[in-house]
Amino acid sequence: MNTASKESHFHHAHHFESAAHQYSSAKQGVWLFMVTEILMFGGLFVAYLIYKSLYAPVFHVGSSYLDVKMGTINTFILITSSFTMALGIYFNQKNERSKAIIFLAITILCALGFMLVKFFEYSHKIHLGLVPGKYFNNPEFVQKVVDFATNMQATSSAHQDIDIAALKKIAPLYFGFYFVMTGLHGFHVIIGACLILWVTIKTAKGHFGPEYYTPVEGVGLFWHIVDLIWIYLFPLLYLVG
Amino acid sequence: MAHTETHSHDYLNHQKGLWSWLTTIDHKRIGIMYLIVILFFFLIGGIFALLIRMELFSAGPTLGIDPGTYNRLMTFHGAIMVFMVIVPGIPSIFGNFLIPIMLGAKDVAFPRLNLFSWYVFMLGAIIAFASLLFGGADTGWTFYTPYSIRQPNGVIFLVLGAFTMGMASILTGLNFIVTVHKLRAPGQTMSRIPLFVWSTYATAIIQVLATPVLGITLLLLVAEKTLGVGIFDPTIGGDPVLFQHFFWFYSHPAVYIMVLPAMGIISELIATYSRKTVFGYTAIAYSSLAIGAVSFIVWGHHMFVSGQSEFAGIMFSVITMLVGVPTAIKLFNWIATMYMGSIKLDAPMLFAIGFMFLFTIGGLTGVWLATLGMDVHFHDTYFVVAHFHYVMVGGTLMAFTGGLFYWFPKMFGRVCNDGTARISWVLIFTGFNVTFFPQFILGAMGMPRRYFDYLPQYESLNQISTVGSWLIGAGFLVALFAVIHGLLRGEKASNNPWGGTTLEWLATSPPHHENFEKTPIVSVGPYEYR
Amino acid sequence: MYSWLNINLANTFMPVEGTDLAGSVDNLYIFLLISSLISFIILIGGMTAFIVKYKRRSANDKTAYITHNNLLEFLWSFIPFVIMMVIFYWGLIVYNEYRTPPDDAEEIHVTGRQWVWRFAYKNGYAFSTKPANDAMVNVPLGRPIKLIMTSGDVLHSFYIPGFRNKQDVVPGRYTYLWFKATKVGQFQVFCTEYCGLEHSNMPAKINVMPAAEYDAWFKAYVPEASAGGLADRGKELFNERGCTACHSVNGTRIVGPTMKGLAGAKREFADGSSGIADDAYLRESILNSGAKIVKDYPAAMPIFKGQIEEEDVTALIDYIKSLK
Amino acid sequence: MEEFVNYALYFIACVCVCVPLFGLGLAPGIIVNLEIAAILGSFYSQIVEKGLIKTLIKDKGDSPLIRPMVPALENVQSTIDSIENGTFGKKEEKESQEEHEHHIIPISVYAGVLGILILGTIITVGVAQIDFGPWNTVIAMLVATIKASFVLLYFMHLKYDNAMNRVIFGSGFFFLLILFSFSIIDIITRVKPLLGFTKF
Repeated sequence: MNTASKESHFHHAHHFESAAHQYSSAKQGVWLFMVTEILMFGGLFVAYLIYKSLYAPVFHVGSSYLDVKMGTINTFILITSSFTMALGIYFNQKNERSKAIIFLAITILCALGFMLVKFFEYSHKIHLGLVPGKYFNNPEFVQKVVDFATNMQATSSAHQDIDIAALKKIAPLYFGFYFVMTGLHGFHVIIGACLILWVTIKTAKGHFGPEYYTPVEGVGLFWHIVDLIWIYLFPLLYLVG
Repeated sequence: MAHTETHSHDYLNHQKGLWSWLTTIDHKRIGIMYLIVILFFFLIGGIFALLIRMELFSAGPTLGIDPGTYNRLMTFHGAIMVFMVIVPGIPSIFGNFLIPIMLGAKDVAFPRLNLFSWYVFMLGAIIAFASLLFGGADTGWTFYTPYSIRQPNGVIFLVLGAFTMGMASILTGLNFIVTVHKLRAPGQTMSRIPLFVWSTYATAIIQVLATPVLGITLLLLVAEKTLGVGIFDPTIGGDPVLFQHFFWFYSHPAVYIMVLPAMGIISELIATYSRKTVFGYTAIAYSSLAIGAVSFIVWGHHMFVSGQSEFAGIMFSVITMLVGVPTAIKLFNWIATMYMGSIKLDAPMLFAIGFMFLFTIGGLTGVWLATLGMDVHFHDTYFVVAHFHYVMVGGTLMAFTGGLFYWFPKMFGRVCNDGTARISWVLIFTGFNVTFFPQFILGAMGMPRRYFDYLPQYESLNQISTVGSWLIGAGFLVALFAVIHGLLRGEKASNNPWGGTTLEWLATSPPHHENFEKTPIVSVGPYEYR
Repeated sequence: MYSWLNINLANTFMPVEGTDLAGSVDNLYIFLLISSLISFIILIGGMTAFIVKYKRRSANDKTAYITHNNLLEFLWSFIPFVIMMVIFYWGLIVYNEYRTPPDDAEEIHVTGRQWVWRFAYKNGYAFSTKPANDAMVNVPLGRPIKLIMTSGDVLHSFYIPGFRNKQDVVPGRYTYLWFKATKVGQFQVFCTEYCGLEHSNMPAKINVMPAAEYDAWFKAYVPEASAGGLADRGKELFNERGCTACHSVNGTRIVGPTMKGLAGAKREFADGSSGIADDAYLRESILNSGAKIVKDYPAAMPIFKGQIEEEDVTALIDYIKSLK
Repeated sequence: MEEFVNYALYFIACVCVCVPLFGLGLAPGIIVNLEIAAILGSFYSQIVEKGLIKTLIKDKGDSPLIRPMVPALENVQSTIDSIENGTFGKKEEKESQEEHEHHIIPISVYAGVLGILILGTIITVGVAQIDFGPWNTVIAMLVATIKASFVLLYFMHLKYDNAMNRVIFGSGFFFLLILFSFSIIDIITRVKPLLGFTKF
């Protein structure tokens, strides 16, 4: 099995025994990096779950302010982009370069679409003043949290010890979490889009073929992890509040 | 480098010029670049340490600086030493230089990523030092909230600097894991790789799994300071104890990132200078992994009196006792290696003996601090300062200097003057004990740490401690002189000056830029002294 | 508890024991010290013995090829494990004494603020450790005292070396610490959790008095009826919130400028501008101290915006204006 | 007094029992197995000569106490064998050698996975409207995990990948679990949180 097939002039790096050796090493390296991504976002999810259990009223009312329609659209966008990314890799493996470029381009468009929907969501919230901590000025939201907490206290005896006065100050915490989590995720979507653009250009230049397509698969893995994180982020923030 | 042109394809003279160094993907050159940068940061951190000790010479303000400056000195001494010297130290210098050679590979798995992590490390260091322009940081290297939230913006830069250096640490760890998995020489199974590779492998696993949580904690701290998000700010609902949980979830495994490679170096030094196969190879290798595994579930012993609940305190105390067992196993195995060996007390072996002496004291006092009953009295006093200096300076830095003198011939093709190195050991070892043993007593007497000014009853011991710090300073300067002298006028080194049996002693010194002309076949264990 | 263990030599460095608990901590300390000394001597003594005995005699000595010995390795991993579990259990017993206060303990409220401790007794008597005065925390001999502690701004830690007791003071919630003093005298208190500029200058003193004398003192105190005026409320707040730590009321400079004669005076600021210290300036300096820094004074005042209610600010301003 | 003491004894017992069982039972992968085997291995390599585990399984295999441990013991024995006879490291190389021709998944499978993901999203959003009270969280997480596992197995080729990558990915979640469980253990004993399951 010679390592360099005719069309793709690929030679494996000098310190590897063979192309397969380089491929499995690269794959393992990317998977290790995926673990660090999971752990980083995981830290955020852990903090979110802990605070959700500490200040349930704030998170319940907060999530009712989120627009589930926009969230669902974003989820559909990301899922299709994951699908087109997988096809992008598939056609690169099959060496059908034009189709691969089309699907990669669709993935980039989906990423931009995702950011567009996010832009509307953010501008709507900033307009309402629902922004983290220091700059928060939406007394109506605070009032809603207080009302919800008081009737929660009235309905069931289990929640007698909620300190309503403190809730007034804690209310902006929800949007602190919302903007940090979705903001960091959005930043990763942008990084993903740039990486896919870089890979599309390389595909156009014909660097890839059935023998060598590791960068495409690496970027694909990164994109799927970003999609995976959104799959967990969407229900936690929008639905389950 | 005034170096004769006998064979130009060794890695130092293979290419000439600064640009060839700055764009090299040769793991050996990257190791040397890390060495130069980290020695420079060690010098700065050391100067801050001497200034702190000078200030503490006598009760009132001694150097005429105000508490604010002292707090900044204390914070930068901690941050530089932790994030820029000890955490990256041994893995990036000796790990980068030696692991590929010890595995018979031509380079690490991802050479370009290796160079990229050096630049990310430099970027992180620059950002961290930029905090001096914005009012510096006086929060201590632990950045405890809510104090760090209320401080000037210098803290944001130091935090982002630490985040970026954490990124470099992840990439280095990732590189080493794949290298150890995929690029071992033919016939070299996991039970035939040197113990230095085993401990750096365990360190790499901790680096990859612990640093991301530090990343998110520091990002949340920056979000807290800029947007007032409120996760760690008690006035708007946050919980400062939760910050401590997140911070120490990284920082305790980080202290094992610091000490495990040092243990790897000590295994190598003791094996070579006792000319005896290491006693209990599997036990030492497995202990590295066991320490790595258990280090993730013990972080609560930093928070026994921080408002953490009693049940959590009990739980963390019992598991911290578990971590003591593999460390004790390693110490016993090293001493058993010396039994019936033929021990030559060269300078590197002296540093290994120094490590054993100081690390034993550090380890034992660690058990005291893990005991619930004692920690309530000793927490945040000078007892803790003495404990972690015994383990970090006595452990990691002694091993680092010993490793530097041991592999100096292999790295630069010249041998350091053994006499000067021994003088530096004597100065460092005695100076260290004179500095930090009185601090155990100060801690028992109840002197709190991070104090700019203290009660007169603590003055005499602090004066002894300051004198000791001058000795350490002198010792490390002599070591630096020995290294520079060795570089310029050290006598030529043979391929195997100390009689080691691990693979790097098969290569020429300094090694060929591809490490070996022909990849070696390994058929026996790494320490075969028959 | 273990008299044969109570070798005073090893105990010389620990501060004088103020409670029984300190006694049991010292016994644990002596046990740990001696056991560590023994294991240190075994380890390092063994090592030095090997170094001396197995010196390298010739360039190519032959050494024994011993790879491992299962029984020996089992012993030196199981025995340390057992010793450590014993140490853990003893530590747990002592820790349990620390953390289970008796029910009849008298409570004193402690509030830690940046660089001042404030103590409030049940009978309304309250005092701050700054401006430096000789007031001490009076405590009865032989009766349990429970300190309910919270912080007004950042983390602090209430540490009494004499009682071997310490507990962090966390803003936003209460932590407690209890002791039963068994020796009359004064015991030093430190702040041990890093809290900024004056972290090392935040001491307090606990004064253990015979029980009868304490009870007399405790009953003698009658809280003087506060005149109820806004300025009095302001004076109370000025002490309660720890302003006395940095601002004096008698003209002397501590960390920040004095309050005496401040209202209506002309002030130069660090950025070269100047202005009259009218109500608006006072309000802004209290809530957002960073806005206008007076020339050659450190910008070390914490931000109080969001921590003081509106009417408290007006009370404070009224009090400052009453200081001529 | 007793409350603390039995807490502590209970905890010591559970640490000494659950660490090996939890590690061996749940995650058969190589790293996690190695790390748990590291703790077991450092004792076995000291206490047990070669073959004692085999004899233990052979003659006492059916006793009630040992029987549940047998799979775990075999796991440890196979790891130690693979390390002893040096096939440990090489195993993946051989695996990846056979898998040389990169595994290509047909488009139909991708389309199928896309369908499942879209269906999953519709279900979560739909179910979220109906208020099951505490069960809302459980269902949402369940569906999200199913979707995530499909993305992982098919889109990211984890199904056809070697065991090492699965273990690497699994260890990430394992350490997250540690961070969450130890932090929540501390917080639950201090502050009474309103668990997500309480009815609002």
